[in-house]
Amino acid sequence: MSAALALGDDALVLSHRLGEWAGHAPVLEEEVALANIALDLLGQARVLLSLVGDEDELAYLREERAFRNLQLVEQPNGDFAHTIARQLYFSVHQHLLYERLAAGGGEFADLAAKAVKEVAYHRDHAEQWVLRLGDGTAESHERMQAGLEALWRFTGEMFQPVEGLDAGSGVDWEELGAAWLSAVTATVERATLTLPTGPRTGAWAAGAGRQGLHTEPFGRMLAEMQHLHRSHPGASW
Amino acid sequence: MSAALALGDDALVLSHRLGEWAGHAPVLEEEVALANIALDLLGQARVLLSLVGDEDELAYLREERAFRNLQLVEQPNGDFAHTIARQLYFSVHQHLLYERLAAGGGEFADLAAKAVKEVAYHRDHAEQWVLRLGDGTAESHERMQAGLEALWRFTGEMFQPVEGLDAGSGVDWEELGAAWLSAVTATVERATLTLPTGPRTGAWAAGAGRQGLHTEPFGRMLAEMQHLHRSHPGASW
Amino acid sequence: AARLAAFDAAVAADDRIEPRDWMPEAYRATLVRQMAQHAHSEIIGMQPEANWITRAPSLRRKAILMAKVQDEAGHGLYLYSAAETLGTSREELLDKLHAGRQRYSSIFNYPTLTWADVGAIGWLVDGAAITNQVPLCRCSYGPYARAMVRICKEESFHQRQGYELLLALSRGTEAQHAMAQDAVDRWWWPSLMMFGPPDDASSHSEQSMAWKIKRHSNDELRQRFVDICVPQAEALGLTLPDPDIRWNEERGQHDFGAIDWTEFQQVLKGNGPCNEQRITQRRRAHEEGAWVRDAAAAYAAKHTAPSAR
Amino acid sequence: AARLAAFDAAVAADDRIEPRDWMPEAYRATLVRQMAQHAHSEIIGMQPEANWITRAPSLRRKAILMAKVQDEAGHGLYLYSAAETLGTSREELLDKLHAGRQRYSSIFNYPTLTWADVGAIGWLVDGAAITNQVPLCRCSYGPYARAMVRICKEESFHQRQGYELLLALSRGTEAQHAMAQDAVDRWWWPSLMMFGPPDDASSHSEQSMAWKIKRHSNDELRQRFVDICVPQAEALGLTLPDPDIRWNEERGQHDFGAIDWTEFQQVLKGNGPCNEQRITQRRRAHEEGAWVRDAAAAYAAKHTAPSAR
Repeated sequence: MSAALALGDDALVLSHRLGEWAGHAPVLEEEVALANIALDLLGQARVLLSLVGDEDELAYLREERAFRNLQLVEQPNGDFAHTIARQLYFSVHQHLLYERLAAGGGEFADLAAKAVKEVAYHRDHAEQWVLRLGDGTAESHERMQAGLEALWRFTGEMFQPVEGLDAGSGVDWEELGAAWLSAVTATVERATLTLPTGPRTGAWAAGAGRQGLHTEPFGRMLAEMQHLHRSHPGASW
Repeated sequence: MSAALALGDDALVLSHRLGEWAGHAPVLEEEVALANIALDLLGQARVLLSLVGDEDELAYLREERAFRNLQLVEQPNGDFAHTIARQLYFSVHQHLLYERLAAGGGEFADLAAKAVKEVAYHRDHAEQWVLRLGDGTAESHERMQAGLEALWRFTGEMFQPVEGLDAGSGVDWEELGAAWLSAVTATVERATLTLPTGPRTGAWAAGAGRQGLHTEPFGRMLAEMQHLHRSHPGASW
Repeated sequence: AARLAAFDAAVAADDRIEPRDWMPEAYRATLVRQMAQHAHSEIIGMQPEANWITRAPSLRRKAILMAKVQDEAGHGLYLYSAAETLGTSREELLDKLHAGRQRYSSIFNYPTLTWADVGAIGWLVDGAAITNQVPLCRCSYGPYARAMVRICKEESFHQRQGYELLLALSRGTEAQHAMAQDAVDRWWWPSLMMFGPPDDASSHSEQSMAWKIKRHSNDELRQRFVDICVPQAEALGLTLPDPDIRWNEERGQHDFGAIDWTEFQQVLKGNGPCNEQRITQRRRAHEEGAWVRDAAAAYAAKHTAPSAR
Repeated sequence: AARLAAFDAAVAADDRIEPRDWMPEAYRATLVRQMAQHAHSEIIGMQPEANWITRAPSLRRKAILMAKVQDEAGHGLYLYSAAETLGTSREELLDKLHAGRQRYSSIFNYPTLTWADVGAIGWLVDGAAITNQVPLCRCSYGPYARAMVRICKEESFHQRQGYELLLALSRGTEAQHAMAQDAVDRWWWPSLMMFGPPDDASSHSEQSMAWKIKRHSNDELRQRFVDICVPQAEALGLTLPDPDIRWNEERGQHDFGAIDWTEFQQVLKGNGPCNEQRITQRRRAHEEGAWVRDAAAAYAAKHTAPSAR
């Protein structure tokens, strides 16, 4: 069930980060949109974690080292462009992955088929904003480029095979990586931006989230997320 | 023992906030100075909380509503001027209070006598910085004034009698308030700044910290502070 | 004069006034003020609840809370749109909010200190809002009335969720029960103040009633709210913090204690616990978002369909 | 030439070179580079540990950790002062750090993921630092040697505290023991890399040895460190993550496995897990503190004793 944990944690953690925007978004329509995406992801997380065990035990009582999400999704929000860069990188990946899982007929096919439509919306939302910010003002262009650069190093991890997801479930990781790169490149170029060129993983951090190695901000995120639940052992809510 | 809890929580919470500066101070000397003050306060907190019970149980296993600290000390750090304003308001208060407790011969006399020297240093540190920032550059003057204004409304609470500290222990709260006002006014004026004029408590928030009514940022501070301890019930460290 | 007579007749006949209809300037101004305040309350009201999204104690509750806060943003959108039918842009209204020249409901100047506050806001604050707003669904101005129909439906959903959250706490552990009681103790009186000053001290009410913008007096609505809450509190197993609450056979209503209007006035004047914090966060979000809005506008200008150029 | 001979003689006689003494430019440059890197390591090294100050699980541990991080700031101060005796200001050195033109120890580019990492840093990282630094107390340059005496004393205190922290975890609950083991698993190899590249690949070593700035080769010090750690790990009840560690009777030392120098080179090149984060936080603290330093300078200028004007 490590694949369900990996995909579930991705959705759970990104949903949490997007939830941090509530009350802080740049425009009211984005309060609605970001919450929408966060809710979709939370819904996915609940289904996936429930395949593994009790959703709340998994979300609230695991320690940092037991989380299997990508380091990308745990990165702090930064400014709106930074959040949009994270959305672009992740949602294109998730959309392509879920399309393949849905078509592949493996154990996640039904789940992926149900989610693929909402994930397509997340991707469209991100791509539209990359276009607006990249091809908007000089300031937005610069911020969008900075967001793309800052998160680039976390993108390699998305294409390291996840245990339990292989050809049988419809995923060829190399092909997925190539499809992602070409989709992201197209959007970035249409947005008059430049695809970053640095390494796509840190030396020691390569694929580290899936092995439970996270980044320092993640521990603080978990502290906030879990504190209340842990303060009342055994309580129902 | 509610007085020990009130004074102990003031020291514990302010120490925590100052600890957040570690690695972020504007100059290396202030890394040392702020840590010094934080350590002194943590030492005071440990003595005071131990009068009430187990220091770690009290620090880590109480909920927000059971903390008895002033709302002033839980306010987020803001910029350096904001932190210095908080230091000025609190350390002048604490210095005057501990002087009186030390002289009063009540149950906190010994403890206050031991702490009064370090508290005098905290006060001096704050006053020197108020002078430098107030009478430094235009920018620092403006920031220092803004810090004084923002925290002014939390200063009234410091002079509401604390149960267990009365004439018998050497404290006349009205006199203390007057002494504080004259000391703070003198420093503020020497620093070419203006004493704020707004109300010194919020309507519903008057003296609220001592009754366990805190401000929203405090809950997040506690989540971070308590998470690890609460994650390992019964463990020793 | 003929137009005024037509307007008066329409109001008297309980017809709806629509954007294209003529209306007295004072009617328009009153509506804009009220709808703006209502819209502002929705978006400021997101803050105290959003404060708990990241700490919600179960994933189910987290989803409910996120959806609720999202609904509030949605309500803000309807209401700003409804106000736009009277010729005032959202931007303009937000500027007035940020400059402190328009109000939002004072209730949101209280902090959410525990998770139970999320429940108390749902049960009491949304409950009071609904009591205020249900009559607005029959308001004489069409766009406002229609927005309120949709909003009230969602609000009553939120109110039930808040009640259910408190019920789970009240029936939970001792600590959870205490948390629920504490929240009700803190939110009860401010909720009663949401209906505004007592009738004998309320200035705008009479004209608004004549125009059928308002249909019941502050005190009438407050009484209705108390009568709804008393049995609900009992069902929750929680106590309302007012020793004077008792059933009055004669009136067929509950008596209740005197409200501390000094506190209300202080909070209204800006001296509540969170006035500064709320407006600062709102302003900051707006200012920090300026470059995003500018970018979207610049992009739209560049990419308008060539035929439109 | 006479000056060079005098310098060489002093070094040969194990005399101390002092700031006022003549010294070869290359000697000065080597020292500045090394002392700067050392000072930078102290202040960057505050970050991974400060990451846990706000989450320390007991007040006693919190006090110990705060004091330790404070000591590191203090070490930074001594070392920048010592470097100033060679005519380079702290400001200048910090600018070079922020511009990426001077290094700090690569070990601080690893994250502290759990509380046990605080212990592992104390035991292993400070342990390695001490092994490196004890010989520096006899370094030929006086101010550096004297700073190192004080620093080593404090570091060995920190090292014992780290060891004791891990011991408490190792003897604690199952989860605590696992946390300690995990931290040692992650910090062991990076600690071995702290001694720098193997002797046959090390460029600066020979000249530094001749100048008595350095007194032992990288591999010698690394071996010494391994020999110290093996029995300590045993006493801790923790395993070092190297199956090749075994006592070699013949050498009277421990054999150990091959180090992954690719990782070392990657981290050195800036691709470690936290390179970006560390330098960004440092730069930001410096930039955000600029107005404070400016204010202090402006104030000092205004208030210099009148006699000095």
